[in-house]
Amino acid sequence: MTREPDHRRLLGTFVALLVLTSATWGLSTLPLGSFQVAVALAIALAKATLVALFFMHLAEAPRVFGPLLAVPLALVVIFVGLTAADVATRGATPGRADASQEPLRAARLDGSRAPPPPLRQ
Amino acid sequence: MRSGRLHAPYADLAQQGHAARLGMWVVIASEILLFSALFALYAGYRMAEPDVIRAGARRTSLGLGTTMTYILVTSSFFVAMGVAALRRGVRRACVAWLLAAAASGVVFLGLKATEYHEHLAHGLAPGSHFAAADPTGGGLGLFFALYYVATGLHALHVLAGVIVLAILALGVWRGRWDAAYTAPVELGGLYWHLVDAIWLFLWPLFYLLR
Amino acid sequence: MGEFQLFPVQASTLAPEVDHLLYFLLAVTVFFTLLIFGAIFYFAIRYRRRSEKELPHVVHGGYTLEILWSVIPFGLAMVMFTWGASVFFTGARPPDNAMQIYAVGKQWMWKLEHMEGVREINELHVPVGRPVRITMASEDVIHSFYVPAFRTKQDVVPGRYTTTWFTPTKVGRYHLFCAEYCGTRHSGMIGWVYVMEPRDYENWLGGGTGGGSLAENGKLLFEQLACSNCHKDDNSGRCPALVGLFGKDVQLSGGGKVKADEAYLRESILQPQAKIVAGYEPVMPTFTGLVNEDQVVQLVEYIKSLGPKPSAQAAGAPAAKK
Amino acid sequence: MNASYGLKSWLLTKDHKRIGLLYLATITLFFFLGGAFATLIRVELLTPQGDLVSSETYNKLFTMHAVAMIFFFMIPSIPAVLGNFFLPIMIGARDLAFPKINLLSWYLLVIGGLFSLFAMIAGGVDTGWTFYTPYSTAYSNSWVIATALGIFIAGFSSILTGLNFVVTVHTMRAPGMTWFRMPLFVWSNYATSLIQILGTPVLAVTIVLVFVERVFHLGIFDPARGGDPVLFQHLFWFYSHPAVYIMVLPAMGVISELVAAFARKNLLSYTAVAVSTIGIALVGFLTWGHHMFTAGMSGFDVAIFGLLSMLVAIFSAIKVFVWVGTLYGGSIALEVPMLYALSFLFLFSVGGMTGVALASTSLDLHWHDTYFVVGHFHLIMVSGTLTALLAAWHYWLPKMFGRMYPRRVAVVAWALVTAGLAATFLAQLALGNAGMPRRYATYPARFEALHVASTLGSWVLAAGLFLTLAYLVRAIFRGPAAADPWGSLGFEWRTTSPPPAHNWDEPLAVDGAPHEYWREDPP
Ligand code: HEA
Ligand code: HEA
Ligand code: HEC
Ligand code: CUA
Ligand SMILES: [Cu+2]
Repeated sequence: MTREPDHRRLLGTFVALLVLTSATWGLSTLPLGSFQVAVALAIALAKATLVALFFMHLAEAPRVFGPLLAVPLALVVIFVGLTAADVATRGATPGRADASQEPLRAARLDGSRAPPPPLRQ
Repeated sequence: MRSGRLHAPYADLAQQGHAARLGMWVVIASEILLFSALFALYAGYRMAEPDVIRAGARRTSLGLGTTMTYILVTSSFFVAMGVAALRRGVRRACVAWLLAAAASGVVFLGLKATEYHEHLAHGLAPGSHFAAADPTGGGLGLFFALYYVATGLHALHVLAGVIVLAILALGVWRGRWDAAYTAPVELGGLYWHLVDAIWLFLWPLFYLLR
Repeated sequence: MGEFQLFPVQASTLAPEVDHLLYFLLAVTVFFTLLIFGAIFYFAIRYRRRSEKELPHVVHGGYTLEILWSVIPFGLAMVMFTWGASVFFTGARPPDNAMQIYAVGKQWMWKLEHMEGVREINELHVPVGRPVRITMASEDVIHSFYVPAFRTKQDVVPGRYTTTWFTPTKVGRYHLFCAEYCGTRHSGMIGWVYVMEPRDYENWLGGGTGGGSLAENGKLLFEQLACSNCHKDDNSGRCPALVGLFGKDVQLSGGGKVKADEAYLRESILQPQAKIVAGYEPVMPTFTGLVNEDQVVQLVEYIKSLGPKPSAQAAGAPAAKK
Repeated sequence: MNASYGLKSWLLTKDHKRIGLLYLATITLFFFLGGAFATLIRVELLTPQGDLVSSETYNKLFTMHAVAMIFFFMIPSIPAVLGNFFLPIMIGARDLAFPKINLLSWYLLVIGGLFSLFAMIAGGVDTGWTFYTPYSTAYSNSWVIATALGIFIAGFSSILTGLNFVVTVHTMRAPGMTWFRMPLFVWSNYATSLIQILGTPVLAVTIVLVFVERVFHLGIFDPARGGDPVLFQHLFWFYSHPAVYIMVLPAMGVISELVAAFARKNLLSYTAVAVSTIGIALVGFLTWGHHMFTAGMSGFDVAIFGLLSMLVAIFSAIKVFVWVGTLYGGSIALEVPMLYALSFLFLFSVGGMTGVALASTSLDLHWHDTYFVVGHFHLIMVSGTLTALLAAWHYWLPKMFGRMYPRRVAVVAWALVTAGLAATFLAQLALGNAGMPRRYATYPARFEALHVASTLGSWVLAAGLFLTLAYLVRAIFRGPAAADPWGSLGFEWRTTSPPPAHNWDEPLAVDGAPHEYWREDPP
């Protein structure tokens, strides 16, 4: 029950979180191009890690808790990764759906489903 | 120490606390996967049409979103302090911290509601009620569909968290939980941190990467 | 064709390739099945319990055995994967000289359209020996184009084009099924593919419903819909010329490039705001709701018919303004 | 356990054994409901025309058949009934870690079941159990929302059971029960729980999305509003592929126990089986795309998922070889449970290898959405998991109730069931290869012969199952007393039959692994 280090650590984490939040915001105004996503997510991950380690006391928890967090995170990466990879590589590889660069928002947007009246019989 | 804290299958409070904590981490693992489905969708659509998603993010309110981020991070700190206070046995302080966190949660929800309200006023309603002019030709509606589902699900979690924090504050106030048995407060805290951590990802995806 | 066959006829170039893999897998499966069945049977009798008190000797597995039964299946599985994937990818690339046919799936029928303008419903006539490439769209839900005799299947996904191809090798009549569940009459969404001698095919085509080729009909539409008011051949006005567009890389205003294939043309018509050509304003109105998938196909074919094949010209954005 | 008998004492019980029995009643009900649908399906398919029911009804039949069987029978079957009953006993615990949550999860299953039943009675659903969009979200005029809600609620039941098992295994093991002394049945339930915890939430979100899509027309999966239906399939299969391992892993755990018990030998390699179990659970998450080879997924993903699907098969192969190898040099008693276990070994292997064949990408071009797939998964789920369930049932019935069933009759039933299974589902493999698409209410005449064979097989199967139901129910209430008919050294056999309220009159003393038959002093 040493009180001081605990307090200082929580406060330190808090300040770090605030700084990182401001940093994300600041970086988002820079023209980083496609790096933007990577940078923003990396910072988010760093912040989440801080929260987990210190606010959630993962740093001092029994060892089972590590894998219990790592496995789901790995699954999320794979899930998101392979799903995004599907969309990103459609048409890029010699896939069967080669003529399908995904005109996602094609077709009728007004929601009407009845085929429109033919113009020419 | 009060009696009645130890439940049936456990030998002692330590075992019970350990089991409860483990259970909470399992719930957290489960929650992570819950949101992962929405991240997968987001990633898919962002891959397909990055410009549309960017255009969508430009329509959300960066100011409000960023404020909400600061608020949640702060509330997370409050909860962590509250747990620390209870461990030291300072119940009053713990109650105060917990209530502060719950109040932050309420503010968060208020801001969220304001934001939704603004969107609705601009015709950025979900689904078939979408009525805003759409320079991207339909993609904006899709972005907002995702936005509402993701932030809505998150807001529900915040709401649940606020209620949990309030109950915990009350319990600590009444002396149901104290330094000898902090597990319930810790669990509530863990949950709140999770809700915070998820927002840390929603924020850049829906507000920042415009 | 009334007779039942365990193995449907092999009527495309892909069919024997798929079947060879199948024979291999069948052999592996039968081998392991017999092995497992034989072992169970033999052990169950040989080592049956003879008295209540009987205790077996301790047998230790040992690493050799463990490695064997991990490595052998692993090796076999890798063979299956490489073989399977290589057949899959040969089956994926339609040859350049493939004959183009469009298919539109809709609850619960197949509409097929030849370049010459002949349209068929639930029937598809093709000549033997020529690769056929089918570009498919759906008017409503997901369907799936399945011809068992060709060993090929491709889902038809609404909102985009998917393609499949085959080279028929045997004259005859083969079932065309819808393989993806699409609602009440899913099981009625059946048709026939007629593979004909090339000469018979020409005759059949000649005797078809007439009414102009896809491209010709597309030209008519192009005028009726007033596309031609904006899109002029000479790049005048606020619009890009569409001549020679097909197959090129188009420079987009948001940065990035896109290849002008059928899917891109379709999207440009139904969802013009999605990808804006560099140097132009997003003023083109959407034709969603005004044209159906059949008509989109005609427009696409018309635009494809404008100007030389892509290989003839250097790739690049269609001459942007200034 | 026999403390009191009132209805209330059952409905409010926190005893894991009683909760297990509550689950048993629930899933048996759904099994026969699903079986009734299956019987109607098979009868309809006797002839090529649709003469028994209309296409519309037929589509509802197979959807409701699958919903009942998958979500309300098979997923809770072994874990929630037998896992609930035996997992705490096997690790020497007095109960699960969270008894109240355990009871809650049974109620959730019942409530979910009631929603789905309501949907079935009110008019049914016709989307197929896969709920593919945009059909399910924009076109179907049936009770999609009520069914989806039912599955959603049942999903939470599944998550909570998983949570309970994981925490129990981590925190409640008896002194001396190290991880590698745990019975393999516990390992397999532990692995299953991991899948339930990590997979089911994705199903929950997917279902919510279908739900809001139908209500608010968000368009996330609707191409008419810009959505991509293939993304729905990613989400759905990210749960539903791992879910097939929820269905088979516990069955494998049962087989591990039985092979050891009836060959009187420890498994040839305990470690290999334990590691493969966890391996299947984790790698099983990486193969979902093999359901989408023809769906318009990119070629890159096709290749990746083809490869990963092969990897997961290796773990199953290892297990099969360990089981068969264990028989070598054993002292094999061909009791009824063992007969079922051997049927499992044989039929599961065939079903598993058809899965590998499907995973080889190019064959899936031909077989996808044909009866070959139907044959594949019934061989695994029915000839595999259901058979294992029957095996477990015949093995543990004396333990659970202290009573015995008539063994001769049971052998007859086993013969009927095994023959019926083989006929019904092997015929379907042949049908599929001949080109017969699935979900067809009517079909071209050339497929008739094999359909007739499959239907006849299903009748033999039904006869066997009814016989089994009859004598098992009778045995539970009236069977002759029996405490330990097998001489098994599984830990659960060290307590009395049926077990006392807190499982152990004196705590389980763990001095080794289960099934150590060779020891001088078997406890
Ligand atoms: C309990 C359920 C269960 C289990 C365990 C499995 C196990 C496997 N499944 Fe199956 N599957 C389903 C239930 C199940 N499946 C269902 C319900 C569907 C259809 C869903 C729908 O569309 O409605 C389906 C569909 C399905 C498909 C999609 C078919 C299609 O729609 O086109 C594929 C494709 O790859 C597949 C593959 C596999 C593989 C590789 C395994 C592997 O895990 C199998 C591993 C086992 C073995 C390999 C056997 C033992 C090994 C040996 C005897 C050694 C010899 C082996 C080798 C040399 C390799 N399954
Ligand atoms: C765990 C899962 C499970 C189980 C146990 C079963 C068990 C059976 N299934 Fe099912 N099945 C599925 C899961 C399962 N199935 C799934 C997921 C699908 C895909 C659905 C889709 O496409 O969406 C499917 C589809 C499916 C089809 C394909 C429909 C089609 O595509 O058109 C067929 C056809 O033969 C079939 C048959 C059977 C049979 C004969 C059994 C037998 O094993 C059943 C044995 C049980 C009995 C025989 C019980 C007997 C009870 C009675 C006879 C009751 C009598 C009546 C009253 C008292 C009222 N099933
Ligand atoms: C109001 C004027 C207008 C009309 C009418 C119009 N377009 Fe366009 N179109 C444009 C403009 C401007 C662009 C370039 C900006 C863009 O990409 O949207 C364009 C782009 C295109 C492109 C992509 C060209 C490229 O170089 O990549 C295609 C294909 C196309 N139009 C086809 C059609 C068809 C078919 C019709 C009729 C059914 C039509 N357009 C009617 C204005 C018009
Ligand atoms: Cu169209 Cu099934
Ligand atoms: Cu699968």
